Amino acid sequence: MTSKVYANAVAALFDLRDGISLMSGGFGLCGIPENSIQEIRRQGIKNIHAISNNIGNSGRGLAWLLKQKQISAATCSYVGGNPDLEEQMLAGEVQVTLVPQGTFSERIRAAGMGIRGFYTPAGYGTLVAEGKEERVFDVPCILELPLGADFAIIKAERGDRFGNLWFKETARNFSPLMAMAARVTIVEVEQLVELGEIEPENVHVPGVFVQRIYQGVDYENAIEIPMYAEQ
Amino acid sequence: MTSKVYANAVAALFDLRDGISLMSGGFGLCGIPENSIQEIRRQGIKNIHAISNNIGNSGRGLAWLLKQKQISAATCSYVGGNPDLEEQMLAGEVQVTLVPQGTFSERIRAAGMGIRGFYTPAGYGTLVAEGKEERVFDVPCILELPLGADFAIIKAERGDRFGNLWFKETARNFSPLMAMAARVTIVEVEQLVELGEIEPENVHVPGVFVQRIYQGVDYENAIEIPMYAEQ
Amino acid sequence: MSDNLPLWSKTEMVDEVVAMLDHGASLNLGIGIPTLIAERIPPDKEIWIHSENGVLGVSGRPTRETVSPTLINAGKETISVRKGASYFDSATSFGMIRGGHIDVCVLGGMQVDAEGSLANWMIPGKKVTGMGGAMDLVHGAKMIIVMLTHFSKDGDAKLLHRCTLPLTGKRVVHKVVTDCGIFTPMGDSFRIEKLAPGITYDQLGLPLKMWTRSLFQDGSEPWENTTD
Amino acid sequence: MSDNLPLWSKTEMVDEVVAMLDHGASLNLGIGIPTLIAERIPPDKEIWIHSENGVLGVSGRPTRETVSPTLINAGKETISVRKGASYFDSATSFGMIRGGHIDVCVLGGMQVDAEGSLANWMIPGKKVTGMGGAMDLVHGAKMIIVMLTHFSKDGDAKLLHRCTLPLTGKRVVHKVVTDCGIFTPMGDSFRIEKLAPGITYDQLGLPLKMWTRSLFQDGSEPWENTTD
Repeated sequence: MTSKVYANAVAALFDLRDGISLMSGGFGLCGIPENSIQEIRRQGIKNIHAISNNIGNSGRGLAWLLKQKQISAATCSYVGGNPDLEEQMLAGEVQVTLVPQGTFSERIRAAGMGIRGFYTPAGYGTLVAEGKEERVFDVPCILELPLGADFAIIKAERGDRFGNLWFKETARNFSPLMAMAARVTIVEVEQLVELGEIEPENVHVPGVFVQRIYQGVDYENAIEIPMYAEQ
Repeated sequence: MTSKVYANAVAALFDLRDGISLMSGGFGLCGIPENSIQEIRRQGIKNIHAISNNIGNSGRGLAWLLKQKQISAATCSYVGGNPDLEEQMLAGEVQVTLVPQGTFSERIRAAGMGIRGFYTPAGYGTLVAEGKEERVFDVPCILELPLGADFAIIKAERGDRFGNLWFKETARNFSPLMAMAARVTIVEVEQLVELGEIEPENVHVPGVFVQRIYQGVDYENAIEIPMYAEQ
Repeated sequence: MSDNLPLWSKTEMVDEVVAMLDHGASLNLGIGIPTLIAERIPPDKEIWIHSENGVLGVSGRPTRETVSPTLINAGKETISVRKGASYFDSATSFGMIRGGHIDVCVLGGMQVDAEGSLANWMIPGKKVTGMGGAMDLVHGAKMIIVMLTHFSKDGDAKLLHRCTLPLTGKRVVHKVVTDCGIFTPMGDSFRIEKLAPGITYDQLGLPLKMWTRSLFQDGSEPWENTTD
Repeated sequence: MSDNLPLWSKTEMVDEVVAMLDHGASLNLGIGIPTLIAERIPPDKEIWIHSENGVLGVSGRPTRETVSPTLINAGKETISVRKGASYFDSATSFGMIRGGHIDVCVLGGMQVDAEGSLANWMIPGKKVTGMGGAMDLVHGAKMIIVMLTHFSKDGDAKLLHRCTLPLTGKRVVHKVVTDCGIFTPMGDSFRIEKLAPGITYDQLGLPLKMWTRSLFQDGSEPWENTTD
C-alpha cells in the first residue's frame, strides 16, 4: 500500500474522468467537500452522474458543477432551493432521479454493507413504487436496491492517515454511508490528525472505508438560512 | 413520560413474564448485562425465548438462566464453549435456531430500523438457506427477515437519564442493535452520567431507543480466555 | 370561500399540536409551518425534537455568538440543541422514524384525504422540489399529524374524499390540523375532533357526508362550538 | 498416511499466509490456527487486523497491566490494539466484510473442495458449535484463504472433489494453505501453487486428476521441489 495521504485536492483527485458516478456528502451546504468540488470544477470533467441529497444549493456546492454543465445525471431527494438544477432538469439537460431521503440513505448503506436489496414501506402507493416489486409484510413494502458509486467525495472535521474520520454536529449526514458505498472514497478534512487522536470508540468512519485523505484549505462553511434567537 | 431512570434491576425489570422474547447484548461474556440477568434468575420466569449471540459462555451470563431451565428457545450464532446450552439442546429442552452472525446482526438492525426484509449472500447454498427465498443479484442471495423482541437487556459503560449510551472497546457488539430492536430496552450502566456528559457526536445509542436505565452494581466483568504478551 | 371565516391563526394551529404532545415525547418536525412548533413548546414540557438530517434534541435558535454552520435542521436553518442531544448519520436518522421510535411526526401538506393519504410533494406540470424525507417520515412515527390551511387560495378544500395530487404516502395520516379545526381520517369521512370557535361544519367545504361528529371525553360535542 | 511426511509446521503455514499479505492490507482472522497470524506479522508490515466482534486494528496480546475485560477478539481472547484502531457494532463489523472492504479473510476448515466450497461448522451427528461468523466471512473479502491440516486423523485428505460435510459457503475459497502446500480451487481440480519441500503430488491423498501444475512467476515449477 502506498500512503492514503495526498498533498491536496489536485493530487487526490488524479484519476477522475468523464462519465463517472460521484457521491458527494453534505446536506444542503452543510458538510460539503468544498475543495474536491472546486477541483472537479477546475478539471472540467463531463457527464458526471452526481449522487447527493441536494446536488448543491443556492448556487453553491455541486451547483458549481451544474453551472459548467458537468453533470448529466443526478440522483437526489430534494431539488428545491437549487435553481440551477431545476432549470437544467426542465430543459432536459440533467436526468434527475428523485429518491425518498430515507430510502436514499439506506440504499447507499446497503451498497456499502453488501446488502443486495431491502424492503421498505416508504414510497408504497406513490409514483416511487412504479415498476418496483411490491410485497406485503406487516405493511405493504417495495423492494429497493443498493446505490453505489465509482467515487465519493467527503468532508470530515478530523481524519488520520489510515482514514479514520470524525464529523462535527449535523455535518455527518450521508457522508459515512457514502464513504462505505464508493469504490474510491476521497476525504478532505479540516484537521489531519495523528493516528490515535480520534478516540477508538468515537471513530465515526473506520479507515478501511477510506482510500485517500488530504488536508483541505480555505473553507467557506456557508450558512444557507441563518436564523437567530431573539436576544 | 415518567422518568426513564430506575433505582436498580428489581425496579427496572418489573414487568417481565413467562414466555417473553428477550435480547441480551454481549459477545461471550464481554459486555453482558450482569445485573439484569441475575434479576431474571431471581424472578425465575420461564419459557424465555433468548436472543443473544452465545446464550452465555463457560457457565456464566445467560447460562445462569439455562441452569435454572428458564430458557426454552434460543436464537444465536454460536453454542461452542457453552456446555449448558449444548446439553439442553441435545436433550431437546431448548429449541435452538442457529443464525450466521452477520445475518443475526443485520436482522436485529432491520427490526430496529423498520426494514422489512433484506437479501444477503451469507448462507446461500447451505443448510441456512433451506426454506428461504433465493434470488440472484450480482451473487446468489437469500431473503432474511427482521428479528425483534419484547425486551432487550443491555449493559453500557456510560448512560444518561434520557438513555444516551456509550460503550467501551469491544463491549459494544450487538447492544446498540438490540437497543433499537426491542419493544422495551432496559439498560444498566457502569456510570449514570448527567445529560450532556457524553459528547453529542460520540453518543453510540441515542436515548430515543432506550426505555429504562439504571446504575448497575458489583460488576464481575469476567475474562473468558486471558492471553498475555510474553514479557 | 374562507375570506370571512374566523380561522385559527398559525400560532393557534401550532398550539393545538403542542397540546397533543406528551411530556417526554419525541417529535419530528417537517419544514414549513411545523417548524414553528419548536418555538411554542412551554419550558416545563420536555420534548425531544428530531430533525432527519441527523440530530435529536433540537431546542431553538442559536445566538450570533453560538451559531455554527454545521448545526442545521432539515430546513437548512441554523438551530441550537439541548443538553442530551445527539448526532448521527442519515441512515440511523431515518431508521429512527421507519423503526417506530419517534412518537409524533408533523408535516405540512397540499391535500389529505379521508383514507389518511397525504399529498405534499408534487403538482404535476408545476415546479418540482422533490419529496425529500416526506415519503419516509409518513411511515413509522406512532402519530402522523398533517398541518395545512383548510382552503387553497382558490377556495377549494384540501381535505378530500381522495387526493387528486400524486401521493406522498397511502393511508398514513392520523390527525389533520387546519385553520378550521382538528380532524381524523376515518376511511370514507373525517371525524371532527374540534372546530375553531365560530366555524360550522357547512363551512368546511365538502358535502355533509364527509364529516362525522365525535364526542369529546368531557361529553361536550364539537357542534356546540358552532352555529349549526 | 501423513505420519512420515515432511509437513510444514503450523508456524511455517502461518508464514506462508503472512507472505501473501500486502503492506497496508486489512485482514480478518478466524478462530483457531489463523489467530497465530497476528503474532507472525513482521513489525515493518502494517496490517490492519479486523475481528468481527467489532474491532479494527488488533495488534497482539496485552500485558497483565494493560489487559481489559472489554477488549477481546472473536475467539474471546484478550487482545491489544494499535494506534488508529476503532470499535464499532456488529452490523457495521459484518458490513465491512460483506461489503468487500476487508482485503483478506483467513479461516480454518474441515473440508475444502475443488469448486472452492468450504465446510467448517458442523459434523452431522457430532457436537454442534454453530457457524458463528463463518458463513458471513466467506462472502465479501477480496481473498478468502482456508488453513487446515491436509489430512484428518484417520488419514483422509480434507481437499476433496466435493465436500461431504454441510457447507459453510459455496464457491467462496480462493486459496488453501495446508501443511503440504498451497492450492487454488479450479472447479474440478486444485492448482498446486507450492508444495512443502519433500512433498510429492502422489502424497496429496487424491487421484492425480485432482491436481493441476502451475508455473511460478519466476519460471520455476512446483514439481521441482518434489522427489517426483
